[in-house]
Amino acid sequence: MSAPAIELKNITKTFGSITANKNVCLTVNNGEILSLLGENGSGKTTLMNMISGIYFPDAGQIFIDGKEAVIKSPKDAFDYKIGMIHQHFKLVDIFTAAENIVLGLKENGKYNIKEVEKKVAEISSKYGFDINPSKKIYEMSVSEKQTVEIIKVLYRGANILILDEPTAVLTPQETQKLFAVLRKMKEDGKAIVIITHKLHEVLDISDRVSVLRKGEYIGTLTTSETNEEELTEMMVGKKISLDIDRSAPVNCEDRITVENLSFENTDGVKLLNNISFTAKSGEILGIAGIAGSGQKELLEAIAGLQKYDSGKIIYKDPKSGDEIDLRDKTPYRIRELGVRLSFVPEDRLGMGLVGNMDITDNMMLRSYRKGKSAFLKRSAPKELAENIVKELEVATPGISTPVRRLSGGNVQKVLVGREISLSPTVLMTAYPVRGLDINSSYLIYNLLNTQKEKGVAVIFVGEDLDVLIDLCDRIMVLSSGAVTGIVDARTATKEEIGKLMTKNSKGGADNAE
Amino acid sequence: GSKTLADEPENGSESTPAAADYADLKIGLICLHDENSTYDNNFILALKEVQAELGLSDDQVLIKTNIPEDDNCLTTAEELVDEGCNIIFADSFGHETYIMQAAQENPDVQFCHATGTHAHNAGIPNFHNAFASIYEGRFLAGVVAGMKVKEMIDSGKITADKAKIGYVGAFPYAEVKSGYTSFFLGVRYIVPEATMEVTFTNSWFDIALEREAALKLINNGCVLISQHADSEGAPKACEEKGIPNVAYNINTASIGPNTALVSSRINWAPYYKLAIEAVSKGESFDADWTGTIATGSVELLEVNEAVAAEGTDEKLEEVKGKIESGEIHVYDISTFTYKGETLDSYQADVIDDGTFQGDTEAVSDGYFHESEYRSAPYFDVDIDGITIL
Amino acid sequence: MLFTLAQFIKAAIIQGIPLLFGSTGEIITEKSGNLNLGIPGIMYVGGISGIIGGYIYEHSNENAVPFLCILISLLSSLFGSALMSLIYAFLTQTLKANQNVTGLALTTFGIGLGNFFGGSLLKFFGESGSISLINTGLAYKKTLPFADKLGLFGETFLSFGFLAYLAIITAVVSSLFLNRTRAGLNLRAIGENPATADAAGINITKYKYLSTVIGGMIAGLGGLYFVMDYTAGAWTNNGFGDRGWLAIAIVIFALWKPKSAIWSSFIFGGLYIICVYIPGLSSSAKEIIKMLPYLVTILVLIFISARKKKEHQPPASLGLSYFREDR
Amino acid sequence: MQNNSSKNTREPLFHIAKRNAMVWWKAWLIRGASIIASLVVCAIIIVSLTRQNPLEVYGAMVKGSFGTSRKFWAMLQSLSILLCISLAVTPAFKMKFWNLGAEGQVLFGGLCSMVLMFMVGDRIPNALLIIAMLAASILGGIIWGLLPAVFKAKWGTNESLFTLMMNYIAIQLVSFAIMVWVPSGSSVMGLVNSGTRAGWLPDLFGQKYLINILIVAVLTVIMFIYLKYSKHGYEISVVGESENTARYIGIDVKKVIIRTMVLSGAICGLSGFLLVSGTNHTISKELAGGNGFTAIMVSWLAKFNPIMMVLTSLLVVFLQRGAGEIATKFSLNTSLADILTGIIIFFIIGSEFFINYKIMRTNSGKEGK
Ligand SMILES: Nc1ncnc2c1ncn2[C@@H]1O[C@H](COP(=O)(O)OP(=O)(O)OP(=O)(O)O)[C@@H](O)[C@H]1O
Ligand SMILES: Nc1ncnc2c1ncn2[C@@H]1O[C@H](COP(=O)(O)OP(=O)(O)OP(=O)(O)O)[C@@H](O)[C@H]1O
Ligand SMILES: [Mg+2]
Ligand SMILES: [Mg+2]
Repeated sequence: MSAPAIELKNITKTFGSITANKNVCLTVNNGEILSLLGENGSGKTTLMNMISGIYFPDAGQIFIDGKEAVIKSPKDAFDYKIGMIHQHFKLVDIFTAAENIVLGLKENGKYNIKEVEKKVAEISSKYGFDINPSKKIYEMSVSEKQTVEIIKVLYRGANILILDEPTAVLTPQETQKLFAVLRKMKEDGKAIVIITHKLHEVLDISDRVSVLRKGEYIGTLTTSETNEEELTEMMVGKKISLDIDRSAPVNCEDRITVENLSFENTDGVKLLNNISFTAKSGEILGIAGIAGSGQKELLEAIAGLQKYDSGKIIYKDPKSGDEIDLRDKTPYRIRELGVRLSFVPEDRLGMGLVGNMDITDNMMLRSYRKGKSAFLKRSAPKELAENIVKELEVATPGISTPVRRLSGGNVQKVLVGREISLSPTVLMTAYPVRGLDINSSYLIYNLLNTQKEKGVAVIFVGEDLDVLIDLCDRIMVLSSGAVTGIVDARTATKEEIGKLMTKNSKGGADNAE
Repeated sequence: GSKTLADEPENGSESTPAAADYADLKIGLICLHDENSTYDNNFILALKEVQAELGLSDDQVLIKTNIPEDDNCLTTAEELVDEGCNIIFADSFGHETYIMQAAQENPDVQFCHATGTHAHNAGIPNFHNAFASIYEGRFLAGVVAGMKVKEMIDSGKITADKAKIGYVGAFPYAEVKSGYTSFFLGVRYIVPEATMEVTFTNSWFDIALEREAALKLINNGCVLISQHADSEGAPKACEEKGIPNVAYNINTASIGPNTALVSSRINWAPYYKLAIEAVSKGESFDADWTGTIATGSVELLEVNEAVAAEGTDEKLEEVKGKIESGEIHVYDISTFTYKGETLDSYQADVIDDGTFQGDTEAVSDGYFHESEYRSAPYFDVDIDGITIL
Repeated sequence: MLFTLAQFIKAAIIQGIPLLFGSTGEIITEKSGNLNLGIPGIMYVGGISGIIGGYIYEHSNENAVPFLCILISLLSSLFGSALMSLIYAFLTQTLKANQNVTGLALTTFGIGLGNFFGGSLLKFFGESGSISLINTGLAYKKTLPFADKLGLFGETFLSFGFLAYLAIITAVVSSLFLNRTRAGLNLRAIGENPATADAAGINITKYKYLSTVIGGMIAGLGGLYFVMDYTAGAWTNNGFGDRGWLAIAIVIFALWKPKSAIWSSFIFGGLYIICVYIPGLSSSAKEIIKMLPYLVTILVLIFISARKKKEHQPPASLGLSYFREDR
Repeated sequence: MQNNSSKNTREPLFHIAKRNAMVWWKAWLIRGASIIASLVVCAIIIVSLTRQNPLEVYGAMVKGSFGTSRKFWAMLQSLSILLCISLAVTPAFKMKFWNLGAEGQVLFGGLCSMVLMFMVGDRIPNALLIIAMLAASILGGIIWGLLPAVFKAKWGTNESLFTLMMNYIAIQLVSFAIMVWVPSGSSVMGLVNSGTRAGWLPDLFGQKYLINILIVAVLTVIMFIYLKYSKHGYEISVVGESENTARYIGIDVKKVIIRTMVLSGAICGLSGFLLVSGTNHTISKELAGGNGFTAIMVSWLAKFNPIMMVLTSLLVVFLQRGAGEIATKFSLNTSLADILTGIIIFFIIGSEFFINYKIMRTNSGKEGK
């Protein structure tokens, strides 16, 4: 048998204190499709970026067609006929499709965009894409952009193709089209790596599956000989029985009522589609769905950060029982109205915290307005910072360390700690345990449970179905911006929820994470 | 005007005192710009000339360039005092009030300000103004220009009614107005039909605006250009267009070999010498001093033979003699009219009290007495024949 | 009247040439995402280094050959502005320094250099007075031989020194380069989205350095034009004034298109000197008219920002430094 | 294309990575070292121009700032003005609002003072006049700063060019005013009210600049407290760091932009007042004298910390005065100061790289074929 297309030996890559990849070994053969599987942050993208020349490994070797290769830049990668479709689009907005496709290419002959467009049209018709080569990227829908990315690689005649979560934003039909293309390429003898979180896709398209966990290589299975359960176990590690003391909901009363919420972005994609539900006090409402199904927009709409086209969001005050309409209110206004709403956003450092400020100053983000004085009072936030550091076991040199320097898990503890300290009546959390180790994750689960027992209405957006099922009281499933079902977590099964997650998929949301 | 140095030749060597006399002397000069400005360069060169002549060392002459017309001027003057200067010159009109203040605060140091208007009645013993009767020089330059225009008429190049000259002025005030009027009267002395267009740049030093102004005047049909602003913008524009140019302060023959006609200039060396000598002897000197042709303060820089009309030199000698003899007065009221009438009385604004009101009758004996009541010019009438654009 | 208009047009074009060089250079630079606020300083240096080169040659040769006058001063001008741009590129690209602060410091530095050598050059050679390069100035001013035979048209449009035509050619070539070549496409991609360009295998460092240095050299020619052609070989301290900043303003006015920069520069050139051509203005009114170029810039800025058209926006990564491993 | 053997397949020798954190004293050590390195480069330049012993030259520079008590006071005066303008631009820059218009804000503020000083100087009591001038200057500065801020907040109009152009409009307005005020046409104001001293800040303990200096000293402390301890200062930091976070916690970003530019403009206006009433007693186009731009660098070099700004502006003033001194002494052009300032700033901003990034040797000695 000929040498593998790609062979990675003991690849290690660190970012500051984060080890994204540790001694990873991986083999991809010509004429096969390999799936790369792993939880968020397990280092899949980083690993692939080293093959495509975005990053350079700290240690380890890469062999291409049996020969050691040094890939210092994307250009080197092209020279090795490696093409990568990135998780986040790498397209220039104001360029046309054709211009994006030839970007960085060194073809012989005069540069003539008309010729390029002709060639693009050829490729499109060969693989059955429908794309206008002279259309500007910013006028395109998400799936069109995805198509451009794929044509870009095809145009370059890559032998090795890496796709990082290409299907997160595609409709099932588009996904099937893409898979057809991939199969065609496989027949041509190309080596393909595909990253996806959707296990049924893994089983559908790949020949073999390699699994990463926390930056380390776990193992490779032949697809035809495995199943979803086995893969999940490999991904998460040993099957941990989540031991969360889930108490029965008490004193449930409606706290937040969302009615017929709809929102369309400027590209005309419905990111929120007629969503209605109620979050009740004393219970945890889980929200499940594949990435980018509208979770972010929904939470931000409730928090007053996202304008919406139609619908209503009503908050019922626990003391007075008044109903407060949150529509078109700014976050500040919402707080002024006495709505005790806490929000742990997904983007911790970009939204929830200020990276360059220390822990104390980050504590003040929520509370600095208190009091009539024009000056800040740092004593209370300082005390809070100290408490959080102590109780949540935040690993930090001190409370005057800029949070940017903390590790992801510790950043999250600081954020969650602050939001809980506000004694909210509604607590919304988006992926609160992403990047956290098992211990810290449990800490957070327990915190959320405590809040629930205090009568807080908790909304928990998560990705791990096991956790959702074990932690929440009810689970609402979103798919493509619409609610596909609200199930009782105590009786629901993963399969049931999984089905709901993909039930509605047509069109997609813009932001795949 | 004072004629104390009238008979002393320019390189007066007969009584050059020994260098030792100046050993304790330190001289400061405060300049608005630096050597790249023709105006400041004229001051700097003259001081260097005097320095060489009197054998002063480099430590004894401190030249501060690029000193703006604000508190910096006062600070600089004070610093020069601290350095031990006994006499401090300043070259820009706008420096005056600061120099006056410095004079009041440092009574032991003599402060000499060129072009200023206050000293003649300020009553500050150590504060002096100086200027020169440059209007006489400009009149002579006007004569040279007139000869050139006459040549154009005589050769049929232009008709007499097209005898229009142009003038690029910096700011519309007496120093400039007196200058272009005397120049114009000089031209008229030769070509009575001549008219003049004047345009202002509102800046002492803006090479682009001066150039554009000159070009515009040329386009308007002016056959000869002169200017009172400090860059080379106008002479260079003239050279480009082949239009004769009369300059101020510098010999522009090098930049305009084919068009530079003549240049009038104030030579500050006589004043420097007068002041320095007086200080070294501990004598007092004029509060307000006007240099003249006779003191060597007013000079015509070499007439460019390649450009000048035939007979210019002779004419020049003749007119110069007549001015010195008093036969010709530059502002002879019989040679011009103001709003169609003879200017037989004019209240000039001699006393600079901030009111800008006329206060001194300047016309008598049939002429306007320029630079007699104070050194700085105060003739500010736009006479008939001059159009301000 | 027609004659005056023709004269005004000519004067506007002449005033516009330094602005055109400056804005073309800045467009090339900004297209790579580098907001070079050092352009005003670079233009001073372009002028003074041309003067220095020309002076040294004229000073040491009694009968200077026009061709050499031009060549030497041109090369030294290009050299000077290239060095200046290299400082900028090194600090912002290699050392990832803040672009705005670097640019401002470069402008201070460049204007300082220009005025320092302008004021001291002759002293270093033991001369005094003001710098004036007669031969070099004349060489630069040489116009097309048949210009004056074509009447008003020739006088208005053909009677410029070669640098004026070079300015227009440079702008047109830059436009073709940006829109019709692969390298131009790559360059624009870097300015829009360096991460994308990087992933497409474009050497960001090389492009940014080159575009900054070449842009700077083009801008420097604006300074050279001013001292050599416009003022015929004379240096005056601060004589170049605020033209560098206007050139940067024109970049926005022209919406980052070199071809539009041509007429924009001429409009601004006209506004710059229109106070001379409006008859009957009082001295104080002149000062108000001199505000025009700045007022127009502000109005255009507001207009463009209010319209928010996608094509009218600056390169998306303008002013930001790119580090591949940043997230 | 298929054949890679001709390619240089050596690994890169170095590669740079973001540093996690550097202890503060190391960071200041690096900055100190960069200043020393820049002084060495400056020395080389000065020596090659003057052929003098560099120590002597630096000695002359020290003399230029500290040589006599008069020089010392003049230096403090320049320092206080530069510092005042630096304080003015700081809140805006901290908010990442690129205000290149301090020059114009100072000038217009100064013009407003002069309007009163010149037009009603002899008609109202001096104390009242001075207070009115102060208020007018501050208002003028505010107007000049507010215009670009409003458009920035509303439409995102590019503030750096907007503010820059406002400088020139202020310059022309001053020219216009002088033309109108001086009917003789000489365009020179000279000392205004030199007889009555109406509108002049009085001497304090015989020192004419002392009031200026004290005002700026107090302002420095206030600004330090404002930025560090006030709610406004906190909001400025948050908006500057991340507009998203600001929105998340309900800060009205537009309001903060406008409010901060009002503050910035007001202090610029105050600087204009100090220049007109406390220093020059006149007005001219050069009132701000380029300090509006220098201040940006001063503020940035001090990392927007008002107390540090005392040091950075001292460095710049020292350079300017020192270079002025050696320029006279060796009859060089005064622009030498700008050259030296530029060089020192290049070094300091360049040194930040070594504080934020580390250069790592790529390990492993393997080589490709
Ligand atoms: N440029 C970077 N700087 C610092 N840390 C990084 C960088 N890129 C990735 N990381 C970190 O490295 C780890 C691996 O990230 P990577 O993006 O490879 O994960 P992933 O498996 O692709 O996750 P996902 O499924 O969410 O895409 C994470 O902890 C991440 O935070
Ligand atoms: N032959 C060609 N090859 C490649 N691209 C072309 C060609 N002809 C036109 N284009 C594209 O058409 C667009 C318009 O081109 P054009 O040169 O007219 O630019 P423009 O909008 O006038 O801008 P500028 O003023 O900067 O030149 C450009 O974006 C260019 O990419
Ligand atoms: Mg990933
Ligand atoms: Mg009077």
